[in-house]
Amino acid sequence: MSDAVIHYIEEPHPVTGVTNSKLGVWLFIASEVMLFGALFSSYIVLRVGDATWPHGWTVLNIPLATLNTMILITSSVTMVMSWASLAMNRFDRFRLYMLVTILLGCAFMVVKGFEYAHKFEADHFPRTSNFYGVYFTMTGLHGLHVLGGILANLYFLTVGSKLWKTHPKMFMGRIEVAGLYWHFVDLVWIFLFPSIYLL
Amino acid sequence: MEHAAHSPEEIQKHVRTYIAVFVALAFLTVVTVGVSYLHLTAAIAVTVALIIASIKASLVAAYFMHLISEKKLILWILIITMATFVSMILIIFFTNKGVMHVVS
Amino acid sequence: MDTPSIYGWYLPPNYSAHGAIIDQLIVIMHVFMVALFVGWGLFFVYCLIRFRQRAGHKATHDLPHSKLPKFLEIAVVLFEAAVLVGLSYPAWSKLKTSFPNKADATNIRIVAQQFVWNVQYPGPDGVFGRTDPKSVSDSNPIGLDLNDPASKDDITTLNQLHFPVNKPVIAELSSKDVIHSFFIPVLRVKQDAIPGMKIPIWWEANHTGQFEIGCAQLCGNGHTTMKGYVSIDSPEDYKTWFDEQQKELNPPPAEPAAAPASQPTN
Amino acid sequence: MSHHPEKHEDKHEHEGHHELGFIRKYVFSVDHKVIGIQYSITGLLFLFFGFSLMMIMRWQLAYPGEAVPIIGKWFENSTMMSGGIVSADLYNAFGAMHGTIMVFLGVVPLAVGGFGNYLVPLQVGAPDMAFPKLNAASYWSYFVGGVVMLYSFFLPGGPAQSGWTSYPPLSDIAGTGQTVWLIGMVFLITSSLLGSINIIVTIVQLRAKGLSFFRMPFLVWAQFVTSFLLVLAFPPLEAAAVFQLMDRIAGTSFFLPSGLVVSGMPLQVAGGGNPVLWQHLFWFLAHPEVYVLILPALGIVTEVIVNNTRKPLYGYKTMVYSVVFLGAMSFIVWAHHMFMTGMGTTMSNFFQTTTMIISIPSVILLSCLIITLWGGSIRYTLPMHFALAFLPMFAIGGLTGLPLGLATSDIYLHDTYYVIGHFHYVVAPGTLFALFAGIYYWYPKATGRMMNNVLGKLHFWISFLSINGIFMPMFIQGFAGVSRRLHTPTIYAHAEAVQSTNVFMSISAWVLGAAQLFFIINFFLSLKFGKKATDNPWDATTLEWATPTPPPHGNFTEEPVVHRGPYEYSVPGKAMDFIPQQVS
Ligand code: HEA
Ligand code: HEA
Ligand code: CUA
Ligand SMILES: [Cu+2]
Repeated sequence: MSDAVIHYIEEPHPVTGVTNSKLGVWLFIASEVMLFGALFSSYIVLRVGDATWPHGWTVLNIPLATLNTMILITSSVTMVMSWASLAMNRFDRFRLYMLVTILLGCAFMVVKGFEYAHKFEADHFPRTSNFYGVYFTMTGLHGLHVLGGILANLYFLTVGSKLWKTHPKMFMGRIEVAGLYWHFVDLVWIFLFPSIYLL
Repeated sequence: MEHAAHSPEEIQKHVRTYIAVFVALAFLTVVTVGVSYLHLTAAIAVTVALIIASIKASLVAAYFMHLISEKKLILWILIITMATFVSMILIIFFTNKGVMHVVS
Repeated sequence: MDTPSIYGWYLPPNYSAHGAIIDQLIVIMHVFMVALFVGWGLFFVYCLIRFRQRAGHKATHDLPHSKLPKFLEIAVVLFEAAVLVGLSYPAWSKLKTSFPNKADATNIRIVAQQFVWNVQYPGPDGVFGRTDPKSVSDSNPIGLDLNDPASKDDITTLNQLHFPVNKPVIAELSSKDVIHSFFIPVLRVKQDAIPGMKIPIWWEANHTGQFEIGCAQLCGNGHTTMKGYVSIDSPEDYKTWFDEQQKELNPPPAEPAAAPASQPTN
Repeated sequence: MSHHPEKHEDKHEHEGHHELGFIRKYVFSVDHKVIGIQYSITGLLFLFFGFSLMMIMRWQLAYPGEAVPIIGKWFENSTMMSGGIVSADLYNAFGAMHGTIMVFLGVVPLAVGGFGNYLVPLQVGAPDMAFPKLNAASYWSYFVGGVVMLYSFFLPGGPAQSGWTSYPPLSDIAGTGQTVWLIGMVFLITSSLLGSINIIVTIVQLRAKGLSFFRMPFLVWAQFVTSFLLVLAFPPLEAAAVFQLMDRIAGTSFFLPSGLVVSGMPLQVAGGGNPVLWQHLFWFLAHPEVYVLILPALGIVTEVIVNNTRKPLYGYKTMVYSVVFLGAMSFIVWAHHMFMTGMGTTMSNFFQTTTMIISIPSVILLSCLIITLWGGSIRYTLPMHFALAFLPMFAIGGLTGLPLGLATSDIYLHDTYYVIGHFHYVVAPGTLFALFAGIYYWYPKATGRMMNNVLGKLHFWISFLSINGIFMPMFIQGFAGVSRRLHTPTIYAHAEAVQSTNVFMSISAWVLGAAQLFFIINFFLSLKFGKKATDNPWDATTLEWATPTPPPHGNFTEEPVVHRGPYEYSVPGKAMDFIPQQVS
């Protein structure tokens, strides 16, 4: 085997029961948990240390954020549906759901864009106060993650999907891990939303 | 993927759960927003918000991310991570709280 | 200036009532460490010689079955536990958290800045004048609020810290700009001065003389030069010094602070 | 792309090494061995660079205010070194960059990126890393991070000057160098994350048939735990870096409290921030990080010692459990770096206790290694010299950690040269020596040539003596109360009293520097003129020696199967005094 044949790319490892990429993405998610964990810890420390900290709902646009929450949740469903479609061998449906997922992701970013624009007009900037600092930094970082997810999904919808013909299993595996990442981003928002907007 | 082995019927079942989870998530979102309009006292508001968020998060993790049927290895990784994460938050919080200050 | 002669290749003399515990702990720890190291070291060197590869000598497959390492490790654990509970816990809470009562102590405020130590004395009225960042100026480095009657008699000095011997000092440590660390070697006193925080510290000197204050935390390009002086006075000397300062106090405060503050930035 | 590990191994099976051009094969290679070597060389160069900075600083420490001999001439007219004298700014800049470079660009890339990449797949019997392309990405992210850091040296204000710890507010109000430092760190963090995820997956998924976890060489265990530390500890620093970038670029005040007055001027920021928060996030990484610096070193030393004592490792399982425990504990001791930040009794007690607890596994690990020597037949090979020297050196470094770990004695010792002495004993004559041992030990496998013995011995003995000459006096200075990061220590009377040690230390440092020439010469000449190495020159048992030398793309000629534990030396009644793992 002078060529590097790497095992468990398609087939799960007999003992661990997972493929390399699945394990890899879960480890990546673990590191992401620590990243956002640190952000949340900082948020707590800063907030308890500052008597003048406003309630999110007094200054932020709740309806808009609620809409965004709904969008993201829906996109999670379509994402998992696109995977299920592959499992049911319906490539056409996969493409449809994946497309919807991507569009929803974009919708989320657009709404976020409006939200930011409003803040800037009312000249509220990160430097305005630590509240806005935290608000922009955390939602901004989360936004970047959404963007990353959109790009990855675009890849799988287009160029990446060629793999379906040659290695269907491998392709399904990738859609699953892409989904894992996407759901995680959704999951982060599920905490961001109440703790920054509603409290 | 062990899921690949799944027969279309099972996948159909999956799909139904996904829809159910979606409804639950949407509902809980409405609830948490609704509660926020009651302007409860900080302590209660925080607890309620966090409990609801945790429920939603667990739904996503369990069903969309298939944790409910996931392999031990993955679960262990997550357990270790959560432990580290929680200890970080708590320790930072309490150290910060215990800092010596002049009361003047 | 202090006489260099008191300093050498070891801990400087301890001129404080409380510092003894620290020295004691440092010494105990090092005796223990040396013992461990020498013990292990001897065993180590013995192995190196005794078991070197040579004609007719073969390695044994089976592992030594001595209980010794276990006992040793347990001994280490017990020792560390003893030191923690017996010395370090109580010493820390004594040194850092159990303060002498304000009434029978010299109360001062120390405000660090790049790259000097400002000291504020409450004056005869025993009340610190209000300070706020807005009234900071070159002649008023700690921003003493001159409208506050309590500030009228407040003495502020620059890099000069006077206090009487054999009487506890309670200092309120803060910083105007970056993190500094207040360090008086001979008194075994060290505490970070952190902007946004007022951290109380206390000490009690038992030996008069002139010594140095160092800054132990990197605070910019003047970090090295951020040196202050303590003079531990006999009660009489302290009194005279204190009264002189009072005389100088009109026209208004911070006067001794001739031209401070305008130091290079970080 | 860091989001998508799985997108990196497609059609890998079609990459026969024969079809690849030079660029694909040696520059943008995805072969773990090439990447490992790239990591190692880059790391070594950075080590040397970081050392050079310190050799210049040491001149200022020995002869404060005097013009630096040769280098001074070159930079006479530069603002930071006008007249060839090391200015305070330059001293701080070099200090900060020395720390940063040594830790993040030198030792970690060499120990984890270099040895981890090269050896883990070989020792677990895998053809390559689990994600070869991700692996390359990790190296190039590191490379970019390094370039960014080097670039900062050419900024008008010079590179970062707030120490490798970059404490705000100082770092928040510092010059542009700090911004570039933060950007560089983001790349380095990304690199480490990708690399460590890769190592974990490789170990979990790609172990050869029969290689159960408790048959893995100890080095693999060390790399395994190390990678977990990196995955979980680095992200908080990334968060902190983002916050600090925001503070510096977007004008937020996460780390800036209200009412700051900098050089007479009120600082125009919203305020309300908390400078200590940074320290928490930084040390949450940086304490585990120090174990990242030592664990691979311990692994290397273990391999070398066992091989050269020709007998099984004493307490293999105990060591494995200790190292896992060490890893877990290292997440809850970090604030022992922060005792002086006004910590209350409860938390200081908590942290000094955990700190004492964490010292126990280290004691156990070292004990096991020393006891392994008992009853062995010690071969004094080159790598063995460095490995043996590691033990007492790490012992000194470790033991001196204890008085620092006790909050009370730390009151006096904190931020003195005692601390500098403590950790240099663990990282320099400790980790660095272990890394040298590793290089001398695996060089034959990687290059097919042995390194020269005479040059090697010269390198060892001169380095060993001089390095102690540098760091031993630091404890004296620490006792004397000399603070660290002092541009002109002689300003203080208590430092003046020990100034003579500074001269001695600096001279030792330059001797150490000179001694490295033996290594560098040896390193390059042996490539050509070194004695040809067999596949298994040290009669070792672990899998990497079952490959052809140097290993081809894909490593093993046929998929290895493991039949026994990692260290079966001197088994009674056998002809040879070692039984390789793959021998049935
Ligand atoms: C590889 C890196 C490394 C390692 C392994 C360690 C190990 C330890 N460190 Fe250290 N440490 C650093 C790197 C490291 N450290 C760095 C870089 C800093 C400074 C950061 C900065 O401020 O810039 C630091 C600073 C530092 C501090 C803060 C000091 C201060 O700023 O005031 C403290 C305090 O608790 C500490 C404690 C310890 C302890 C208790 C251990 C324990 O794990 C040690 C346990 C080991 C032993 C107890 C030895 C066992 C030996 C034997 C049993 C004898 C065997 C004998 C023979 C073979 C002869 N370290
Ligand atoms: C891994 C970490 C590491 C390592 C290995 C070292 C190694 C050394 N360090 Fe440093 N040091 C730090 C991490 C490290 N340091 C940190 C974190 C600080 C604190 C910074 C701060 O205050 O913020 C510090 C601070 C520090 C100071 C204190 C400065 C001050 O406080 O003012 C000093 C003073 O002497 C010093 C000296 C040295 C010396 C002489 C070495 C020597 O041991 C160097 C030995 C190096 C070599 C032997 C080079 C090997 C490489 C080669 C031979 C190249 C070969 C190349 C090829 C073959 C291609 N270091
Ligand atoms: Cu002030 Cu250093
Ligand atoms: Cu530490």
